[in-house]
Amino acid sequence: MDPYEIEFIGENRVVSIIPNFTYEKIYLICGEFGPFRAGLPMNVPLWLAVMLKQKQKCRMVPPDWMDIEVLENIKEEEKRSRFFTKMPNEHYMVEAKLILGNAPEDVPRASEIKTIIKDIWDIRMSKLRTSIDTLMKSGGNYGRLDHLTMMEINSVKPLLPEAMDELYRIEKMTQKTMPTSLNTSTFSQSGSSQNL
Amino acid sequence: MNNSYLSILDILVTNERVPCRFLHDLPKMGFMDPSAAEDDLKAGATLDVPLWLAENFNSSCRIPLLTVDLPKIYKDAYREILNADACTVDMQKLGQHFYELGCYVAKHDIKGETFRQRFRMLMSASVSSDSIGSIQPLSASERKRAAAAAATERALSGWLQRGDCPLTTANMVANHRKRKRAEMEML
Amino acid sequence: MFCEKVIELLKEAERNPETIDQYNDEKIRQVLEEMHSLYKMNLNDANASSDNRSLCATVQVRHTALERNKRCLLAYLYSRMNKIKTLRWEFGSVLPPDVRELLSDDEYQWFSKYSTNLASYMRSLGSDIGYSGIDLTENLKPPKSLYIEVLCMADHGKLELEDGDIITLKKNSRHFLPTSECQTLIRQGILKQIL
Amino acid sequence: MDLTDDIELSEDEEISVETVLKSVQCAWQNERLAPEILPHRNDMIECMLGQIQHMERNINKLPKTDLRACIHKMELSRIKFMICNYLKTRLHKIEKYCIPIIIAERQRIESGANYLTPAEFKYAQEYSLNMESHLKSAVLAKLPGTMETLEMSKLAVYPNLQSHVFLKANTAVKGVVLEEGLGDQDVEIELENGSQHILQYKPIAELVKNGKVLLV
Repeated sequence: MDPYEIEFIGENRVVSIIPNFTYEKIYLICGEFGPFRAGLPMNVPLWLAVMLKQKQKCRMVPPDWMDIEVLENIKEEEKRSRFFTKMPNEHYMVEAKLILGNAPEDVPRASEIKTIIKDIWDIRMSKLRTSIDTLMKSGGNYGRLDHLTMMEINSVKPLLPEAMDELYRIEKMTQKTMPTSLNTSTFSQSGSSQNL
Repeated sequence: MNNSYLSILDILVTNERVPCRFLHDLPKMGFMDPSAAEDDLKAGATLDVPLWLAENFNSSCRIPLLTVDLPKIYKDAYREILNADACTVDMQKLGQHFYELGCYVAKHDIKGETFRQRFRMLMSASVSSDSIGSIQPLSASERKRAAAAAATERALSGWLQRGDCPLTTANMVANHRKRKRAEMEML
Repeated sequence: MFCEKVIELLKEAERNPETIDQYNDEKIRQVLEEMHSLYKMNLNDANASSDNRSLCATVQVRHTALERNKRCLLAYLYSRMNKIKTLRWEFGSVLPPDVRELLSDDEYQWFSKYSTNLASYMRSLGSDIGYSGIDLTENLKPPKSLYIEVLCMADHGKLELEDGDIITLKKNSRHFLPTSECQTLIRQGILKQIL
Repeated sequence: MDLTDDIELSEDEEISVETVLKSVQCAWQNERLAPEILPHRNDMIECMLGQIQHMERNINKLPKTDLRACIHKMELSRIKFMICNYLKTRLHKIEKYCIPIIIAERQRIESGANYLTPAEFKYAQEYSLNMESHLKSAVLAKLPGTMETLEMSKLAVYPNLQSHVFLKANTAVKGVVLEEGLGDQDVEIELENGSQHILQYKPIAELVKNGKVLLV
């Protein structure tokens, strides 16, 4: 999938905004939101938050985890652990990118936060490469990948699944016909000539 | 890989030549052997024959006409090299379709291990585009895989850097225009 | 060796996976010629081979080459069919003349049939409730904003928008348009999104 | 102003459009990531198209620049993107695997468990006929003697059910049997609720179809 399609999926997540206008409830297909009260926080889907922000109709409220201290802890934990730790949400990178990209002024210490999130992302990406390596070495037909987010999983497509497909095929062929002699191909062993 | 009847990849793989020895005379087929002058191909002649032909007439078939020997890349000498360090082998020169052809002719266990070793090299290369050039030339399928991995990497870093999802000209349309422009310039 | 011409044909098709080349009539003719001559030789030798077993083997070898040539020709057509499908999705149901001429007459006929089949499938969507707002060749990317700024790359003439406004698309003119109404023109390279 | 209303999918259960939308999203995601064609969800798609139609009519009553109109339009264009992408993904699979799909579908229609919608089935059959007639007129008819015959089934392209996919378990599933690569015994694993795995599609195909796992 394209990263923008995963962003699209992540944009359905609900985030908090503070509108600067007052309006009654709005009934969308994906649910009802509002009423909008100027100055009062409320929840909307991320795509709507971005849209309102771009029209300067709201301030974004950074999610709880977008906080230096919380993120530092996550980063330490991620460094320490051999496994992937559970992220504050399944689309943390999408949320970070859209909120910090559209509303940096609404997030205290936005640029530091951006750096830490990028650090966490990088640690996880390099861990991901190590795990893939281990996975391929250990047989390469199954792996458990808890806590990886969809965007992270997407970053190893199509490389990992296709390599596993190819390996499976190669080994399947090997298994099917183990030749007695390695010097000749399987279809040239019985060299007996017979008259046509 | 897709072995279907219409797969161009499979056609190209089965077009690779394998060393064969003919068991019988083949009248009027002398032209298959460029070094022979006779009209007929004589029993005992050894020559490289495309796999699709060899496969149809090897000794496991109804009409055994020839025996097939392993291409050298699958023989002991190379097995040792591949075992020692698969990453140093130039697949572009030695085995454009190493894995795929191997699945037809060399059904022993070295390919899996070679694949694993070289996969690692491929993966580390795909994250930094400059190192792709520095690794030993790849087989056709490895090249394809490396290109796909690089495309994923590009799409991801593109996404990380920009806010919008740009709409662009369709691929075929853009390429058609590009080519036309190039043709115009040549005139 | 047998079947060399047809392999050139396939390599040619593979070389530019992202564009379509001129249908190679000449090379196809040569392959067909090879096939006809193999077939003829086989007919002659098959009659003689009843008492000559090694000639029988020669006939078999030629027959294998015939089958191989056939497989390759069909693979060539098939790979082009896939590209022609892409043309339908990217250029639309009317091909520009310079693209049209890359196809053989048979291929153009196939293109038209493909296009008709697709159109009738798309008409079926929502037909139960009389809704016709779904065009599968549009809405290709996740929407990001309702309006975008575009630059016009070629003189295209008038464009009527859904709300009834009519604008003129002149080369190098800039416009602020509803995303849903300029996607196709962007895909066709007539408009370019300004970022 | 209430632009949506709850719709009835079947006689005894009322499902909110919000739920239908979520199911469409899962169907889209699974269809995109599964190697084979999945059972159609025409009821949900038609329900969504109905909603879109209803909503578009109402938006037209609002002034063009009205903020609510913009919000509704944006939501509609998101849903349209998803539906188009979903249907297009299915069409592409139908084209690629048309020969085995048509054969399997004929049997499924008999047992009433069809995967394709009637329109998709019609499309598949027409596509396959067009392909056959093109191959015939462009090449086969020009081949010598007996070479011109061709069994269409020979041209079949099959989806690779052995291909590896990523999934997330929506519920605990026991006894998923993995086929081992090399001669070893097959391995049985358990999918805990919420856990994620990469494995071959074939042993979990049914779990995708009955919603116990989501491909990611």
